[in-house]
Amino acid sequence: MTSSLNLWLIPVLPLAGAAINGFLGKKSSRTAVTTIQLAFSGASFAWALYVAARFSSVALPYQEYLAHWIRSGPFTADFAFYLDQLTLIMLLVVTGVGFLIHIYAIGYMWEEEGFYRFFAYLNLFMFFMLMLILSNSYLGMFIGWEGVGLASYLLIGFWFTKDSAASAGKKAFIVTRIGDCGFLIALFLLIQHFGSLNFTQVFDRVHPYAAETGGAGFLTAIALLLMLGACGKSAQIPLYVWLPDAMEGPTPVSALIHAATMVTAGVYMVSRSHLIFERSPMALTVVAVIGTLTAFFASTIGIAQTDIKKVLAYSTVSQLGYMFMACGVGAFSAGIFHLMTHAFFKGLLFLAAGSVIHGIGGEQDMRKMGGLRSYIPVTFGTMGIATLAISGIPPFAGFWSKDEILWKAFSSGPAGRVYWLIGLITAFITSFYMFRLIFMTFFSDYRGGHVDEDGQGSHGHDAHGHGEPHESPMVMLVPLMILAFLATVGGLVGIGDRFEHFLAPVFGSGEVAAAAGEAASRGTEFLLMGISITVAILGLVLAYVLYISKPYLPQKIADGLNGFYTAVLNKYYVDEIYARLFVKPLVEGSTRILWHGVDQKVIDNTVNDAADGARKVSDEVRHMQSGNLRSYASWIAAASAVMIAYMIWVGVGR
Amino acid sequence: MNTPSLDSMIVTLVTFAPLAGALLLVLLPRRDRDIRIFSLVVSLLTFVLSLHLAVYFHRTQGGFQYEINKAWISSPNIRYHIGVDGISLWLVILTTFLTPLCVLISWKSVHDRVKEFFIILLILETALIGVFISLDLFLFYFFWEATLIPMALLIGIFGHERKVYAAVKFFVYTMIASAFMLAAILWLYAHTGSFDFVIIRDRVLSGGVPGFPAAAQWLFLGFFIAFAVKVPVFPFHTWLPDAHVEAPTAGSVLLAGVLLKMGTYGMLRFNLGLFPEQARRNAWWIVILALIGIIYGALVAMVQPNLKKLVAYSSISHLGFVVLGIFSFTQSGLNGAMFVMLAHGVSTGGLFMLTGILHERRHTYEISEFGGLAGPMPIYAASFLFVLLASAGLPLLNGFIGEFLVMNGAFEDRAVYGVFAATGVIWSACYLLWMYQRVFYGKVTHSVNNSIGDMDGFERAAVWPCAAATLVMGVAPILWLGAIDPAVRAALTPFTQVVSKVVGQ
Amino acid sequence: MVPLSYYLVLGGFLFACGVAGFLIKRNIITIFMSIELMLNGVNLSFVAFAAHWHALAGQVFVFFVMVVAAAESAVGLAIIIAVYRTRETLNVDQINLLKL
Amino acid sequence: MTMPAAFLQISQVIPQGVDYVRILPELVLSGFGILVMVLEPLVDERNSQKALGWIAFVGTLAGLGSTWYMSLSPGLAFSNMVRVDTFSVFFHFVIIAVAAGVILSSFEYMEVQRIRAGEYYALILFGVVGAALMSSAIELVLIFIALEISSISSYILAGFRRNQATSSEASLKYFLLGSFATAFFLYGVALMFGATGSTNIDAISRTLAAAPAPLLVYVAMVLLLIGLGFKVAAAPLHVWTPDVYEGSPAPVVGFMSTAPKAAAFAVLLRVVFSINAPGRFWLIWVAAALSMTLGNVSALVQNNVKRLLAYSSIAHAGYQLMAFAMISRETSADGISSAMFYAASYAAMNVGAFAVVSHFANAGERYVTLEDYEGLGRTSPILAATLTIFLLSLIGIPMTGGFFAKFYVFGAALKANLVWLTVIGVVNSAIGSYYYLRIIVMMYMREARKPAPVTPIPAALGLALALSVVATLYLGILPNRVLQYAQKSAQELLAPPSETPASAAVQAQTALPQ
Repeated sequence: MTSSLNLWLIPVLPLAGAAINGFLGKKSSRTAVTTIQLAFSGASFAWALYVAARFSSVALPYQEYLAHWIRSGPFTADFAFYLDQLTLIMLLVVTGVGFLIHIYAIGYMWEEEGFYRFFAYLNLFMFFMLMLILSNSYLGMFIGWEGVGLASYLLIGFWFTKDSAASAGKKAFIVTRIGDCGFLIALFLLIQHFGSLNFTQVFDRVHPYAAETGGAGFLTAIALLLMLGACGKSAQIPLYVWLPDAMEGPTPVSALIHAATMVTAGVYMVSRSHLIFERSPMALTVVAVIGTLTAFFASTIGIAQTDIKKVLAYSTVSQLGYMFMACGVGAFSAGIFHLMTHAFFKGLLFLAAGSVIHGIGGEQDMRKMGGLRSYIPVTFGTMGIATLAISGIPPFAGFWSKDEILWKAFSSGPAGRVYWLIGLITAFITSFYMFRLIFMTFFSDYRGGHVDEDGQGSHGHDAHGHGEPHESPMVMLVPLMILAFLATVGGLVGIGDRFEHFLAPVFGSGEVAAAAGEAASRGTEFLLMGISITVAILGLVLAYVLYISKPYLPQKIADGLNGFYTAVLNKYYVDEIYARLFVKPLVEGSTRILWHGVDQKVIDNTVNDAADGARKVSDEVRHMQSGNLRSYASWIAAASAVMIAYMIWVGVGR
Repeated sequence: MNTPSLDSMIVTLVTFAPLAGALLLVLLPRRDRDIRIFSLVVSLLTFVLSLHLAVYFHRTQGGFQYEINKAWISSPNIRYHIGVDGISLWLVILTTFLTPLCVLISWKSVHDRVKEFFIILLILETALIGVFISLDLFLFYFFWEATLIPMALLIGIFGHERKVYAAVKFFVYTMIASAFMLAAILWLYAHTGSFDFVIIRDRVLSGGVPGFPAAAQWLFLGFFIAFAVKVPVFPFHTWLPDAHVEAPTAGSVLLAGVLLKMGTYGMLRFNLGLFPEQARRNAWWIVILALIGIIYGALVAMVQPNLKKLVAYSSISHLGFVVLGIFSFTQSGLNGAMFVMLAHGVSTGGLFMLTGILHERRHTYEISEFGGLAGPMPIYAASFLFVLLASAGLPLLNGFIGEFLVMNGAFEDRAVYGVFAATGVIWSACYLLWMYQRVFYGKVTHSVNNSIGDMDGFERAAVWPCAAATLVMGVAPILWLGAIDPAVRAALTPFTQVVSKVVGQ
Repeated sequence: MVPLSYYLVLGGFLFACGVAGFLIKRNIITIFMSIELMLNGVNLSFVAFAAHWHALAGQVFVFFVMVVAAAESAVGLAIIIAVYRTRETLNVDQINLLKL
Repeated sequence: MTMPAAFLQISQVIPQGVDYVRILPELVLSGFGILVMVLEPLVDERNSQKALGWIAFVGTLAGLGSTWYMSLSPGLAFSNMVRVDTFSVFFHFVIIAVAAGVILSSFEYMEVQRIRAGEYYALILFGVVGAALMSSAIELVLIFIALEISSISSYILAGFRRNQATSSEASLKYFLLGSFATAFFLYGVALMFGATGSTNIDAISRTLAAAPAPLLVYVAMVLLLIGLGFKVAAAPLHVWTPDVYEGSPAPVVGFMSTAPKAAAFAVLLRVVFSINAPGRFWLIWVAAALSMTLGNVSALVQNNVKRLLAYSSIAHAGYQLMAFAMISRETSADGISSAMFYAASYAAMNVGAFAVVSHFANAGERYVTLEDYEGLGRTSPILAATLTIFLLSLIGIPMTGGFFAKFYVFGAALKANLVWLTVIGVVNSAIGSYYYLRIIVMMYMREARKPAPVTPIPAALGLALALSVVATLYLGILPNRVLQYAQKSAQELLAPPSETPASAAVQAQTALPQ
């Protein structure tokens, strides 16, 4: 047996960083804070690389036991870690991208007086995210699952004086909690049927089960409940609403948590439980449908958004949709592949956007931008690359993964064709709104006035007051470049299904799609590839036409399909509907019916009435004491008479 | 007369050390500072003593330990029979743990009739511990009633505006309820000739009590009503918010932290211990009440404009979990119930201290009076969030372990119970985070709050131990569960018998 | 000779009269007298029973009762005077400061 | 007849020294009473109070001492009129101790009320004599006389605040209704005599044990019960209690509500249990339930503390009566002992409570309403604390005599399967807690607008309070010895009376020539 990999270090290091910064950061200088947080997040990245290096030398899946956690009768849960190919990929993505973003954030957040707090939270997030990935049981995963929720809550609400930020944080936490509720119930089902939550036990015991083709059995139930949890965390329909609001958080947060890592936890969880999902066609269909719909739906909203980060947010939602589509058709490795590339280019997009916002002092509205490419060339360049990547233009990363997904979807049978079609349309829309973003931001000329100080004061982001948009410092640009590189070449690992083969030990070659895959020929694959490329180009062209050559058109079109446009502009009023449907009734009902009604009127009044009643009775009774001697005598006499009569009756009747 | 070893004396020591302290306090001159220090020392001493229990406790066995069984009153045969098992052990320690913190949190906030306050507090501690260690039904009732007076006085003397109403309501409500328990206890005595819990239990389970089957249902209810009011279970809960809102901080801490547990402890010990079959038979409606309590309490808490009321209602919700766990009759459920008791004691105790700190500064609990406090008082905000998250059931903090086990147990018992209970995680997040946002986030709405001071030394000394405890309990629950598990298994044995009996028929 | 029952009935009747008088009379003195009447009813029965049982005890008791009654009346009158001093009335219906 | 027999006869008829020993406490107390009366005119008006008071107190101590001496020679006395047994000794102790406490708590009161009359103490002593005699007399007529002795003195005591209309009214009501009830009792005696040919309890019980009771016995018994029920303030014969207690001087109430009441209960115990009173069950049952309920319910809204305590005493009589509903031989032992214990602990706490009330009431009993007690916890912590202890005991909170008293009664009742009566009792005691709590609330939780003046506690009163506190707590924490003593006497009481030749002799002596 090879010597221990000490996986536990990977999560614990950031935790230590968080602790140190959290408790001592307030007093210590920014540089000190910086060194601490970099040291620890860097260390954990380094350790992850070390693990990767040792990877081939250990028996997989590699497990590592740290300590007992819960013992209750037969049920036990430990702090223990689990390493296989899937874990490794997640590990590298999270620590790597995470580390880059930690670096970037130094520049971005330097001016904040909550500097230490920010990095404490960020490290804390790393800890929980790594727990999520590394744990060897669903319960351990749940720790991370909840923990990242907390971290995102804290970070979204980082500028807590801003009500919108505070509410966004709360919303994120609560909405995901709804998913967690499902997750929890799934856990109980797992315990009930497999007596454990450890991956190894569960999977071993799942194996013998046949696929529940006939009807829905408990495996389907488990799978669907897990999916509910995933919907919460990974912002899928119907629980996606929190993600766009989450953009209230500082941009590095959006990049790290709400693009690269946390939101993909759902995908990770689903693929981790692929054995269960594969045994429930119904659940798979649900996953696929939700994924596909989300992908399309979100992308359409993306079209009309003017807030640069909002656009990216919706694009994230839609990209996550792709990943679930992949899982839904059984192409888990494809999903993970897209997860990885998406981490690169979407992280990059956000960081770049952040650099833009930073450059023009906190402005996020694209209508107030424009022509920035001359001011901030590096940002422009990197962001351009990312855009090409997400739009699926070869050879950039996004193309490979997205195409993989579409291909797998297409080749997964009749229903798959539909997914593919929708996916294709989505791809078109995606490339359209992404280039729209690029054009609006970087082309034509600068529409933003001089930067007013308090304007961003509200943002908590007091920019270094000067009118000229300016390029960000090196500390921010370097990560951009590195990510840009990854976004360019990151997809190449997928060529020739190398990625898929790497993950084969986890997902097995017995993927649902595989069988169909054989049927469809290489030819069709290339054909589809072509189609998707053209579609992407079309999107680009359309965006060019609308926002460069004929800038007046968009308004026209908007007026043309008025109702639809406003609907899209208002995100189909989903938030409003939810508010009307759930939030308001709940609050109103609890106040009026439960609290004022049941609690005060019914229960408490009954109690108090009982007391008052007793007092009334008492007041009546004491009137027996008229104070009149003769009435007293009469009482006594009467009582005596009764008693005597009774006794005589007894005496006679004996 | 052989000198008794420490092990045989320790429980008695722990129980009566505070009382002794109180008596000494009577003699002390009215110099507030000395009185405070003295009572702090006494309570800390008690805590240290109580740690002996945990350290030398044989974790593997389910039975009672450190037992003493001496005759007290020859006839009726009342014995000084005390001892702890894995269930009562932790509740005792919870009490001794919270009391010093109560002293600290009251250090500055109580300046009127200080002497009386601490005397009452220490007497209360003795009574509370006594409830958990008593193995003689009479002794149990004795301490049970004894807790009533000090608590009523704490509320009534040191409380706020409507203190009298709250105190009287609390007193009479619980008094009437426990009257039924007294009747039940007396019946048991009359028909078994003993108050000894162990003896009675064995008699009952071996079916050696004349007329028991006929009376059992009534006896069960007699006990249950008393406990249900204390817990409080859903329809009997309205005294709780009033009591909490009016009580002084220390009072609330002990009320929520320990007093409510007396009810759930009683259910676990007596309703399950003495009447397994009735417990099974009545479980269905009790569980429904518990579920109502969980959801109802949370929803009502969500819309409270008063910070302390909110926490009070949240206790109702949490205690609902405990009852649910107890009446799921599963290992997991009971372990969870026990753990929730402890966790809730610590975290809610902490929350009440924190609310008390606010009241200390602004003399109001109205949430609308606050807002944006995270700015002026960051340490306070951080501590509050920490404890709050524990109460919201975040993994690695103590709230999660218990609730998870309870839900799991309930799920084992009947899936739908588990499902309803699981929604609890959503509700708790709703009311806690919403409250937190309204109090701490956003801009400072009332200019007074700009100059509001952050936690001082005493307050930190009082709150942080709670916070630390929530973390330790969350990361290493094994330390607690290790002792709880065997005791719970022992408590469940009659049920396995009952089940087998039922199956047999 | 006269059968026992006659005496008993008479005694009972006297007692009843006393009770009735106590209930209907308003003047304290009269009420007080009706008590004496009750006692005499009792005395009569005592004597009758004594004769019936051929036991002296019964007759001795009567003397005890008389003595006690005398003592009572002494105290009683004193109390009545005290009351009259404070209230200037002997109408029992007006003596009702203490009530409820 | 043989020589020793004749000697025996004579010895029975002519009282021996031991006979006097067996009423020694009564003799001693009467002696002191007379002494006080005699000295009263001699000592100077102004400080007569204290001096006489102390003499009376010494008298009670002597009484206690002689009770102890009496207890050494148990047995019958005065041709079966008096029996000295643990039972009577128990009540002697209780009653005389109560008197001592009351006397101590009276000194200051009498001064404050400016009542200059030494006979007050004499009357208390005479009252005690009567009460004590009641507990040891086993001869119905003697019981009647003893009853009258105690009653008459308490009639006078009730009206002792002569110039107060309320006081004399109380006295009048007590007197008229009291004699009214006594008449019933006496009639009962007469009928019992008629039915059994004897007024000696032992003789009666023997006769009843021998043959089925004639109807007359039932009537007689109910009349006796009425008379005694009145004395113990059992519903529905309780109507006099509130008025009398409200009007009478506070210390006197403390006395009346304990000593004569205890004595009456003693008689009731003897009558009911040694003559196993036939057909009493439901009477007692209803009376107990009624007393508890009426007492507690009416007390809920009382604002005059004395009146409130009056209702409470009705309620307590109810609890105590539960003990009498135990008819079967095996359970009645518990019944008796629990009733005895109840009497003792009730005496302890009630005397204490009234001592506090009488001290606090101040000149002209001005401060007797609940409002006056506001903020007492501040103005006089000691007084408040002591009163609280007594109130808690009255509620029946653990560590106090009141708790064990209730506890034993209920326990015994459940043993006798009086489930519903017990439930009524238990619920009642819970409801009752409310009005006692009100006083505590007033003292501690309310701030007085204009606090009533509280004079410092004089030594004598302090002693009285201390004694009653100790007694209350002692009975609450270590009830063992008292209870065992009570159980012992219960056994004696239930032991079937031995056929004494004496009674036969008396019959022979007093038989009329045909």
